[in-house]
Amino acid sequence: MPAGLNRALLTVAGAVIAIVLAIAISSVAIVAAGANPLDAFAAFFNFGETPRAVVNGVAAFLNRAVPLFIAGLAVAVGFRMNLFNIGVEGQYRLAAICAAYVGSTFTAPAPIQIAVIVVVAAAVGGLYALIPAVMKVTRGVNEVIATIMLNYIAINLTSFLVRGPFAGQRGEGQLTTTTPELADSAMFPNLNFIFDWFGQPSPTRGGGLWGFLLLAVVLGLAVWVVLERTRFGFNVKASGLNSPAALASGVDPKKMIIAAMVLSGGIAGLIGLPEILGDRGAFNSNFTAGLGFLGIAVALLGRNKPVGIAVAALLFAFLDRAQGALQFAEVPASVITIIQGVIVLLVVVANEVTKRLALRLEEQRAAQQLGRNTPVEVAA
Amino acid sequence: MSADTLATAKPAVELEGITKRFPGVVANHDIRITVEPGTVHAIVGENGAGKSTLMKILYGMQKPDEGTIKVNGTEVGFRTPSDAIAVGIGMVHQHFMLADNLTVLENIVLGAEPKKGGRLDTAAARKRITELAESHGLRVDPDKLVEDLGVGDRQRVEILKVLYRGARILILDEPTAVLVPQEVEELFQNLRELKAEGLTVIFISHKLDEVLDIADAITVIRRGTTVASLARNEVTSARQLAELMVGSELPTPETRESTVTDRVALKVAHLTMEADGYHPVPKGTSIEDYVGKLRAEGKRLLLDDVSFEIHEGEILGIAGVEGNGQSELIEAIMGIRAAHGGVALGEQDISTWSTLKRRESGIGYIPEDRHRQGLLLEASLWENRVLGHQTRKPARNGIWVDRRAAKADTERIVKDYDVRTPSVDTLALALSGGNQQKLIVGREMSGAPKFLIAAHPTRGVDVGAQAAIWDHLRNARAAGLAVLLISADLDELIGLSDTIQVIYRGRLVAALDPSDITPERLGGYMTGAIAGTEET
Amino acid sequence: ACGGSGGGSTTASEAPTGAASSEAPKSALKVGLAFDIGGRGDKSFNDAAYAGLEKAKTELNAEIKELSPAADGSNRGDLLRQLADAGYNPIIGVGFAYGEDIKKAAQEYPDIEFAVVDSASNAPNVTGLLFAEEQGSYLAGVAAATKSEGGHIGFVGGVENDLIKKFEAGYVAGAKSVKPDIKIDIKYLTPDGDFSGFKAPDKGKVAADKMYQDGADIVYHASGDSGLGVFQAAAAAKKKAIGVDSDQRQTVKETDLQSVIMTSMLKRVDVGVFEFIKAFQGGAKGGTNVTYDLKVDGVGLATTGGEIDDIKDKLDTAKQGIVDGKITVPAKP
Amino acid sequence: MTRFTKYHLVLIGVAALLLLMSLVRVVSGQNDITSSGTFAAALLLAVPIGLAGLGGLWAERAGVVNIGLEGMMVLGTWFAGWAGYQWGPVAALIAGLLGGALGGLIHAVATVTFGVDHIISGVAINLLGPGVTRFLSEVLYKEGTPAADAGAGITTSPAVTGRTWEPSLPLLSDGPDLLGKLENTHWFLLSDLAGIMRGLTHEVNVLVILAVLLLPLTFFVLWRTAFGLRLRSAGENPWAAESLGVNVYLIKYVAVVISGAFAGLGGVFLVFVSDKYVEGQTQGRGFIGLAAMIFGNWRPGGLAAGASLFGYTEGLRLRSSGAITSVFLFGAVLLLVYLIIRVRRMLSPDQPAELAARNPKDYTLMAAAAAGMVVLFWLWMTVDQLPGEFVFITPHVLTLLVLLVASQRLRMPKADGVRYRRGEQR
Ligand SMILES: Nc1ncnc2c1ncn2[C@@H]1O[C@H](COP(=O)(O)OP(=O)(O)OP(=O)(O)O)[C@@H](O)[C@H]1O
Ligand SMILES: Nc1ncnc2c1ncn2[C@@H]1O[C@H](COP(=O)(O)OP(=O)(O)OP(=O)(O)O)[C@@H](O)[C@H]1O
Ligand SMILES: [Mg+2]
Ligand SMILES: [Mg+2]
Repeated sequence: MPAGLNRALLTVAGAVIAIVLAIAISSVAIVAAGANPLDAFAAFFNFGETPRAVVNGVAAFLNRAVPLFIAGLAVAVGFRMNLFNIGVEGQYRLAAICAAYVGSTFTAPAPIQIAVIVVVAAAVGGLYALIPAVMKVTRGVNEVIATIMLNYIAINLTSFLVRGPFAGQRGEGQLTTTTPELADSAMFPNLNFIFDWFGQPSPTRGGGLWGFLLLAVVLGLAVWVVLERTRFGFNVKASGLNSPAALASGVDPKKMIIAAMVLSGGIAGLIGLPEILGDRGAFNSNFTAGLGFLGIAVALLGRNKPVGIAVAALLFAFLDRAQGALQFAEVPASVITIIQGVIVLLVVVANEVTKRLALRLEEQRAAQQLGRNTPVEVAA
Repeated sequence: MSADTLATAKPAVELEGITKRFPGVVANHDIRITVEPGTVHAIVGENGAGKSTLMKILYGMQKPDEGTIKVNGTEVGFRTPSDAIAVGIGMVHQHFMLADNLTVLENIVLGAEPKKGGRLDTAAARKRITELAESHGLRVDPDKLVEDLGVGDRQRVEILKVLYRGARILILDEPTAVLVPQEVEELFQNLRELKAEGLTVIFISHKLDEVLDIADAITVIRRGTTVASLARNEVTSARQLAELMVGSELPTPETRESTVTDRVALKVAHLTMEADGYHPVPKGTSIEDYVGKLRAEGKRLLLDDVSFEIHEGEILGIAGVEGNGQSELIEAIMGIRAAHGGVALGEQDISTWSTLKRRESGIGYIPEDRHRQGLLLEASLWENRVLGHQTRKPARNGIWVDRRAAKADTERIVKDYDVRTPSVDTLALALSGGNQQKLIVGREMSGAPKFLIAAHPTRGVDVGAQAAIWDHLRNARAAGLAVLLISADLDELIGLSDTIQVIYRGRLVAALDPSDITPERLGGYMTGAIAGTEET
Repeated sequence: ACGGSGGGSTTASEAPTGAASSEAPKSALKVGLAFDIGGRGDKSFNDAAYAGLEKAKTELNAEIKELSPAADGSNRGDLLRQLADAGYNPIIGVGFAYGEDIKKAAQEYPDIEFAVVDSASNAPNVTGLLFAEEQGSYLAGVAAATKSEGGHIGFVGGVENDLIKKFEAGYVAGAKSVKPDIKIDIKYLTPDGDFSGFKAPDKGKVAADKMYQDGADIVYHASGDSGLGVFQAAAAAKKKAIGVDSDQRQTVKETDLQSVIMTSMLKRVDVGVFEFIKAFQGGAKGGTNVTYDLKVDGVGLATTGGEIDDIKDKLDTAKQGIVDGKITVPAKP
Repeated sequence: MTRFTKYHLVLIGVAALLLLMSLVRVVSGQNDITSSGTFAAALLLAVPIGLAGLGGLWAERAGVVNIGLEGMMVLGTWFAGWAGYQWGPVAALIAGLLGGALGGLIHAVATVTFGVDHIISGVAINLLGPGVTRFLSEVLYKEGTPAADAGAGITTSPAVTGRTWEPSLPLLSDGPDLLGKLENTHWFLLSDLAGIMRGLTHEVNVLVILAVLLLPLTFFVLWRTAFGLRLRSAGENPWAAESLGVNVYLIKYVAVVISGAFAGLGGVFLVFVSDKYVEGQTQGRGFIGLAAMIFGNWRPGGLAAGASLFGYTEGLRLRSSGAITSVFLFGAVLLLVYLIIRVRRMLSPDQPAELAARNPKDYTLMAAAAAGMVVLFWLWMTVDQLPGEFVFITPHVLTLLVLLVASQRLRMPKADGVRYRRGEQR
């Protein structure tokens, strides 16, 4: 479909221009910091000297992308319907601790145990997202503010649970609070064999390349299928594009809000699992926070589409990975956040500009094919 | 005639060779119009002919690509509306330009605020507005919120806005589209007064009899170009004007013989809707009693005990001034808004059903505002075909959307309904309004509905498309479709309907026979000027 | 950063190390250090560790590299690995949050020696650098109770986690040892897991204000940057406060605040880091915990300003009691 | 007419609240509920939230959603610290304002000029704020710089030089301190009033006075001047405003830049309180400010109430762990009052029987209220120290509850968050 292709090409061109501009802007910052931008950009691609360092770096990069991708998906499901689920942050933390705790209370064959943990996480995330959804549907409470409040509540609830009811045994002299250790059967098998295919050594870093990556890919596909091919996805799209029209077409907006929010929360519930099932084996006070907020940026950068989100998550993870490398190169590592922020801003600006251009082109095409641009000559 | 005595004065507005291109469209092409001061100058033309664009150019909202504008003899180059306002031009737009949550006063003074020591001088503004309102017979309460006003009042606020700025040249873009004949007459009275004060009025309307009634001169635009400039006395009939506009014979909405059967397709009983939100009827109370109680308490009712039946093969027209409950009525029938009372489709009581179930059981819906309720502008045509048919063949395949079948069926609609589009993958927003409307009509007719709500089915649609849509409605009616027709176009209403009901303040106040009713008499019922129920 | 204070007070542990450095060829010693969130330049915990590292650089001729983690702390383990892959040995993780990551890294790199500050050893090649904060806090409690005229003192903790609770436990025990019926107000700024309590001077101020208003005359804080608020409250109430970690009478630059800091509970992370590096150079292996307590002056009270000179005897007695094992200080409240 | 009664309703509400607080204080014996210290703390903690909320109000009244307040506030703190240590408090104020305004300008360029979705732009600014400031610290405050010698670190600036003025009300809250004396008598109602008055007037930072004055000033500017009318029209119907010659782009730019400046001012305030920039000291106040603004129905008065709620509960929590449990008692009494009103209305003879609460929903509501009352009372009786986490979430839970009750009456500007393009019809 040439029209679609045109639009896609324009979008890619816009994104490339935005990234080039972001690089230019951050170069200025790096120069201002008294460092050499070339060193800095070399650092982004410098994964280390030894093969071991390289595979570890690659694994760290991909492992970082996995939760970011899931977070992006979670946010995007809501955004597609103009529902701003700012509460992904709270949903995933609460889900992670509950799943980690439930998973630690029993042992079962790996597939069953992992499945239970995943289901618990999704259920808790979904249920927690149900609260703002119900508040919005029954009382018209703005979901942005409700989820912001619920984030604070979830974060405190989590820290209460990890110290109190869900606390596990700690080693002598350990100050990190944690849930009970998961059994080995709960740990997600890693994907280190992929490195064998390329004749590389296995990454040695904790957990190697997280197997959850596969699940994330499957999840991405599933979200794509659901959003783009099913009736439910159509209803989501319709509600997002024009909610009065969706309502008139028989879509029940209340049901849709609840469904989309719960789906979003359910996906959000999985954000913490790669880390827990791939590496930590428990929820503890070092558990990575803030992925929900980063997910917003990732989703927006990826234009709320699974493929775009994957690209955005990889980009963010790629930049994040260089945290250490930049410091080795004596470049302030905070330049990463600047690049991320600038890219988000510029890419959406570029999106806007290219979208307008694409619309213009399409209208032009439509008008030309209809021959509307030839005014008639009529004698008065 | 005043126009004659002022003929030597400089023209109020001179448009010379105005050309305006939009991507892919030439909206205006070498337009030449001369407007004499102290006259009402009408501009007529088909939908999309370029009238609004031209006026926006004159008002500084858009820049012409070519051509010159002279106001009172001096050439001007407007960059923003404020430049136009500065030389005394004011414009009432085709669609209301009002901020609902601001008061009438705030809406009027916005942009030209009287100030006193940094403060907004509301006292001075109120005084000025009251004066203007009195001297022009435009009564409004300056402290009311605009959202509480009806359309007539809003129209008055729009005109006051222009007068408040001291405009000497008024542009009125289809000001009568939402008014009933009586209100139109009131407006014309005001215009004549303004004209007598020496103001110049540029007036746009699709209602040619109105044009003939008020205008001193008429310019006809076709496809962006001026095709004729005539003085009023050069025009002999509306038909002559219309033929200039389209260059072809005019269709009329004339229903031929009756196809009404005795099988009830839709029955509405005691439909009632409160203004302050839906409250359930207490148990053990009948709806009639409940409504009586509400009336006794002086509660405002959007729908007040509305009952009617539509038979298979019948078109029931609902006449009424906008804002008298038409929107609420159709939304209640569609299940979009909660209301008391019963709705039955055939034998089935559907009053507790969801919108979806109602649609599935055979109700079609052409909404009054296609952009708001009818289309996903940023989605392709075939996706718009799916809208409202998500759960039915051919769009549905289990839990999936059947893309191939949906596209194929969209091709059918495009062919059958003459939707002018490059392909079914084109985004809906790239289509002109008329083509969008044809797509909607085609969509709602598919799946053989038993009952169709057609709200303003030809609004903003050009004559050719209008005739096509009327034909489709008539054919479906002949095949046994029941139609609830709501239209502001009284000719359309009278021409198509088998029965006409008049809705006034949420009540059905008259049932009329379209064969012996004139638009004027209909207008009388619609405005409450003629009271009582007339049985046919 | 902490150079001034570090240099000044580390003289006690200065030892002849010339022999060691002449033995080792130049740059044979490559020491890597990974900071806790906040990173180098936080004027506190991380900088204290850095002071130890810097000392190793000058005195042990070590090549050093220090890395700060991302703001969310998600890459602590990766920093350790990057240091290991770049050939650094030993590698030190600063903060108890490194406990878990050090354990994993130590297993992945069995030939490299690791150390972790504030967390126990959990592998053969890991040294736990622990500090007896409760002992130092005990002395702070003794000083506060002795100096308090109204028999009413306070404690402001930044985050209610087990580490800060050690401070509270020691402080309370010390105060009660002087005046068993002393009134001690205790307040934590944020619950566990919410580390903003270390960065909220305004909240520290509100909490301390209340204590001073209620009659407390000395408030001890273990709340990072929030301690600034405690000092301000003390200055406003014209009362005293006790600082933490470093000698805050020196590190805090505002003169009006300096004068309210009666003393500070020193936690000599710099000593711990330096001693670990030195021991590594001497061939020591991990698998053990080294506790820096009063005995080795790993914790203690600062005397800058001389405000506790008059009760030196009392403090020394208490210290001796702890060192001798006559007094056992609880580590949990 | 309606305004008149509304005004009275507010007065009556405030009086009832006071009475209730006084009652709860007497019953529970927790003097901190209305002590001057609590109110001083509440003021201290409410001001930055209120300023952020005010920033949100300006932007949203002009139709631009500003979720980037947090990032703008961070910019405000950093620039205030940076200028403050070099040139004193006035410079800090100006630099912080400018820093926040810079964030606002970026938001304006993205949303107004480029038509970017407002939430996206806000999220980007929330990323950029902390990133840029951290970067600046790493460059300007690193070891060996003059700033570092003056006491800067990567996470803190040197202390702001010079003092700000902290006046008190003469006689009443200072000097003889009559209010303080009255407060200490712990008389019913009188002491409570005195405590509140004193807390709000004793040694109040000039910036607090400035911030509080900004509320009526905002009201005046937005609702009583021509500029304000134009600004609000841009948030209600920009197309209408444009058609009347209002430069909507300019208005939006001005509003969003002012919005950023107010958020920045909130940051300046934080810096003044702690005497220096401390990384992370904003602690999500931008978001809370936004919540306070929505809570306050996009109006200055309501916003002040929302900010006060957050400030008060946090202040009370920090001062007294015991007092915060009185919130249970407070809630129980509120529910009791609600029940009494319901029952009285039900039993009142002039209510038509059929229309009186006959439907089951009303009964469930009342039953729930009664059950809630019992549970709250029981909690108050049995719990004497809540885990810190639960205390911390009190204001957030209260906000949610208030929204549940009141959100249907909230009315946001009609074109809030709408992408507006000049010359484009809706
Ligand atoms: N902003 C725009 N961008 C692109 N094309 C436009 C724009 N505005 C108008 N057009 C095109 O210009 C043509 C003239 O439109 P205009 O609104 O002036 O018609 P009109 O005569 O006022 O019609 P109507 O009777 O429906 O109001 C339309 O066909 C439309 O395609
Ligand atoms: N804001 C806009 N931007 C771009 N194009 C526009 C805009 N508004 C209208 N158009 C163009 O105008 C046409 C539709 O305009 P509109 O809805 O006014 O139709 P219309 O004048 O009723 O058309 P018709 O009467 O011919 O069916 C489309 O061709 C579209 O390209
Ligand atoms: Mg049109
Ligand atoms: Mg028009």
